[in-house]
Amino acid sequence: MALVRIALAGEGGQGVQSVAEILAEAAYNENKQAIYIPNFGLEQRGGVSIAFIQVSDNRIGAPKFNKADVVIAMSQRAVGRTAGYSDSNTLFVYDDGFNIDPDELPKEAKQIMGLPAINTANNELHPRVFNIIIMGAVIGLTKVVSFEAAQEALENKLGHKFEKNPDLRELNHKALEIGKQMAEKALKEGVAK
Amino acid sequence: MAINRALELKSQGRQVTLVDLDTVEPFYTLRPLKELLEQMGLTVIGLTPTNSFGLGETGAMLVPAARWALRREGDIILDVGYGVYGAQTLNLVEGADTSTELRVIAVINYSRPMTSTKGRIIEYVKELGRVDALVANTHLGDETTPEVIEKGTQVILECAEELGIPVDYIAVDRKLADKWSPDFGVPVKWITRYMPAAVW
Amino acid sequence: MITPAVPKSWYLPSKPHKFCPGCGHGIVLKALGEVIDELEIQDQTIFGCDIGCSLLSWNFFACDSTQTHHGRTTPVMVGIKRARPELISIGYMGDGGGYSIGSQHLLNAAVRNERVTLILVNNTNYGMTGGQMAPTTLPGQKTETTPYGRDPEITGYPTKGPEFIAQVTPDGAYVARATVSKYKQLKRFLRNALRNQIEGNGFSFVEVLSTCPTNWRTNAQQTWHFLEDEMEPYFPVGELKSPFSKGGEK
Amino acid sequence: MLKVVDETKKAFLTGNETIAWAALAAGADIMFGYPITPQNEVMHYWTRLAPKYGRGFLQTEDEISAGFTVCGAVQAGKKAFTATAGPGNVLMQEPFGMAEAMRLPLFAIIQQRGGPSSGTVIYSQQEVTLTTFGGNGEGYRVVYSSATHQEIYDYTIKGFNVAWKYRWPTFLLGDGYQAKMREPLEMYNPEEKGIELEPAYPLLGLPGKIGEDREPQHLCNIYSLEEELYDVVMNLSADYERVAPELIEWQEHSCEDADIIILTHGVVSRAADDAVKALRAQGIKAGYFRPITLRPYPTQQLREAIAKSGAKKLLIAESSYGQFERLTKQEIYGETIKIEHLYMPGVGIIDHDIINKVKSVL
Repeated sequence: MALVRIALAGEGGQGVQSVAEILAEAAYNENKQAIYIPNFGLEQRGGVSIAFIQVSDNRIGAPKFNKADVVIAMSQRAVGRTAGYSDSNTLFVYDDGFNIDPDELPKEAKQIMGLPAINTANNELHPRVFNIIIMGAVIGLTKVVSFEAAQEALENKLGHKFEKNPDLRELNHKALEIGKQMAEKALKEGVAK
Repeated sequence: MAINRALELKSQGRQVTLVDLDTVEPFYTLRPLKELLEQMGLTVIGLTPTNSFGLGETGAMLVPAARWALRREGDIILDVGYGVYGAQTLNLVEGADTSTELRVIAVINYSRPMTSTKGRIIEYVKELGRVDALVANTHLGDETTPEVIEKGTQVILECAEELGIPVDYIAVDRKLADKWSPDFGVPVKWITRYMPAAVW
Repeated sequence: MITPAVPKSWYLPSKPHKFCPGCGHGIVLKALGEVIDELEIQDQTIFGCDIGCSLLSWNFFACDSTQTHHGRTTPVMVGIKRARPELISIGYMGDGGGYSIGSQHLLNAAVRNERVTLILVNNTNYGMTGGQMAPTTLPGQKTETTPYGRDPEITGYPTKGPEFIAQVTPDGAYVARATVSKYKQLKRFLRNALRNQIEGNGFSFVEVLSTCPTNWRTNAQQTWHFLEDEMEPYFPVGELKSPFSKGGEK
Repeated sequence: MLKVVDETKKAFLTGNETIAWAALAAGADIMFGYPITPQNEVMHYWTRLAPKYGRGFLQTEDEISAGFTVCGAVQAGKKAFTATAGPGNVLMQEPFGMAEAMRLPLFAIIQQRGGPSSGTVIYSQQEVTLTTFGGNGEGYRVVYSSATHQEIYDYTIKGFNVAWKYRWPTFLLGDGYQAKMREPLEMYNPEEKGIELEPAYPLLGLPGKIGEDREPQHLCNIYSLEEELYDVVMNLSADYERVAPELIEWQEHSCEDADIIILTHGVVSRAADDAVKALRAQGIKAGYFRPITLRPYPTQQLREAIAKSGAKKLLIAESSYGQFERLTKQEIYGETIKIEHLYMPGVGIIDHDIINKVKSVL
């Protein structure tokens, strides 16, 4: 597998860093090389939190990158803040519920896609699993880790909560699945904006 | 100044003891000169650099013998350094307050900013406490000229008159002896400057 | 038992010591030496000294010792004690090192109830550097940096160390102020301060009012007058906090 | 003693967590620390792990105290260490100086953050001058600049050993990226790799009865005479220079026929390594040289790399404004190779930055 660079961004409290950590751990568990580095750069001012993940079969160089293969903006503010990480090879993802000024979207992208993640979380699942839908979407878009590895990493991270409330496990697995399908569908439809 | 006076007395065949009472962070100090002066026949009470270990800041140190210096035979010269207490430093020497032979002399250099006007000299001498006489020692190191000395000495003489104490003598660098014969109505002593070698 | 004139714990090659005539350090160190002998702790005592006149004590004792930096004796002695609790860790410092440049260390070691014994000699000035104002300089007192006398409006009032340390330490700490003019009491306080460490009760601190005729420019009579009539009324002598009762029992 | 690592195994950790584990494996007895980003998690993990292995910790009132408590603890014969960054590193120069003067085997981790002043809490390589030559001394220190988590683990273990074997204050110079990022590494017990841990021994509080079995130890770091200090410093210098060849470490490849040698240290070396490979693929003869020890510096090795390659240019890339270049220039004084630089103070450097710079200067 060639190097995949993912930038995840959102508001503090949205679980951006947790999702990144689980993804990186899942990749590591599949014997891939993985680096995850939390917020660096100016972005951390003003509350937008960014996680930078790199996954590869080979040794990974610099921990920082300027352009990502996948950018996911989990909040309205994060769209503008992360547009600069997009170039002609980038899948740029945001929630279609955001009210976006077209100027804020990246100038260059392979594909810009709006996913109904917030709406799905709120109406079909639970607002709390929005970030897990996003995690599923990342897997659907990049295949950096297998679905099973993601489930396992989720179990490692949240297992103690699942023990107390088994419904929660089901909810999270469902969110992961929905996110993955949502992304695969968007990729297939190729809705370029 | 103290060294010159001590050596002068020594050359007259007298027994002389020089006491280092310079206690405020001595930059110019007798310490490096102690051994040299002892070779020249003086008795020196004070530290040498080698036996003053632990002087983190190389500062205030008094050897016990200094306290009893006035009980010694012969001529005793106490070299008192600068400090806010002025002549009160003599409290450290037993018998200084009762001795009838002790003479407290303030050495004044008109070229130093602290004593560069008549007003400043008078204030300075008053702050020192007990002072029995002045010595005029106006100089600018190697750049001293007769004009510098004449101007300074004139002012110091006026101060002495106002303070009601004598000027014991005028101290002038020996280097000027062959080209100048001053006349101030006060004795002139030709001195050798030792302090350039006394940098700690 | 007849107390020998020279404590066994003294390091004889370093004698006679180099303190100025009339200096109180010699009295404090003699008392400390006698206490170290009495408690039989010479072999496990580590003596650390600050920079300043207290540094002249660096090889005073036939105990292991270390020199430190200006104000940094407290953390070094804390490090030693934390690493080897079986050792007896004694820090020796002046009023400048303890109350000024090292005050954050002193305060926090006290708050943490570190099991060290700190002895701070208060002679109201920075002696080694030539008699500048110290945190303990009395109002009106002349020093090289307060040539017109210390003005509390400008420089604040003298630090009362044991009083503030007594406030911040928990039970188990030992806090006292002694004076070189009361030798028996001084020894008793030092003994208590070391006993407290040996028993592991807590932080031990003794400030000792001391004399500095060289920088005070005082003769013998004036020296004792300043200590007893100026300093002692301002800095009350006594035990401020003690796990031991008057009789010395816990 | 409990084995720190049950068996040699891969792990996926942050750099700060790696340090805590490595310090345990290295036999560290006690840590003294004061919070400052980005090293905090070293303390967080150490405080969680230490009690399980009978090790100690004290959070001090400031970095000055953290440094001096380490000095005291190593004098008492325990493997003690600390970790800091930025303004904390500035404060620790005072105890680091004491360790240089008294030959105390102090070990410290520096996770560089941006400067001057409080700067950023993120990343930088601006503590090179401070860590190599800070303090009022001559820089008698061993400084390892790590690039990967594996190196963080390896050189933390090695750092304690070098400190106790040679008795120079020893540093692991990392940075905010290395501190915070997660990356796989292999954790091991040093013994299983044939690494023997240097024993700690006391300088104070020695066994035996004073006056009968031994003389008292009076440790000294202040002198009355210029000549005494002169002797001390000349002896320190001679000792340092004598062991330097044993301590120097570096990495180098593709220099034999290089037209341009790219010189980096620490995490920037990762980008340099990628850049050299990419440039070579494009037919540009680039070479890679990286000092692992910034003190002592691999001077001879760099001079030889320059000589054998016949390279016309040396590109120095650093996340600071010339600190690494100054250090290098003083070491290779007299070389005529043209020196180019890429200064990105407080900012990460990626392979593209270096590739673009190389193309612009060739």
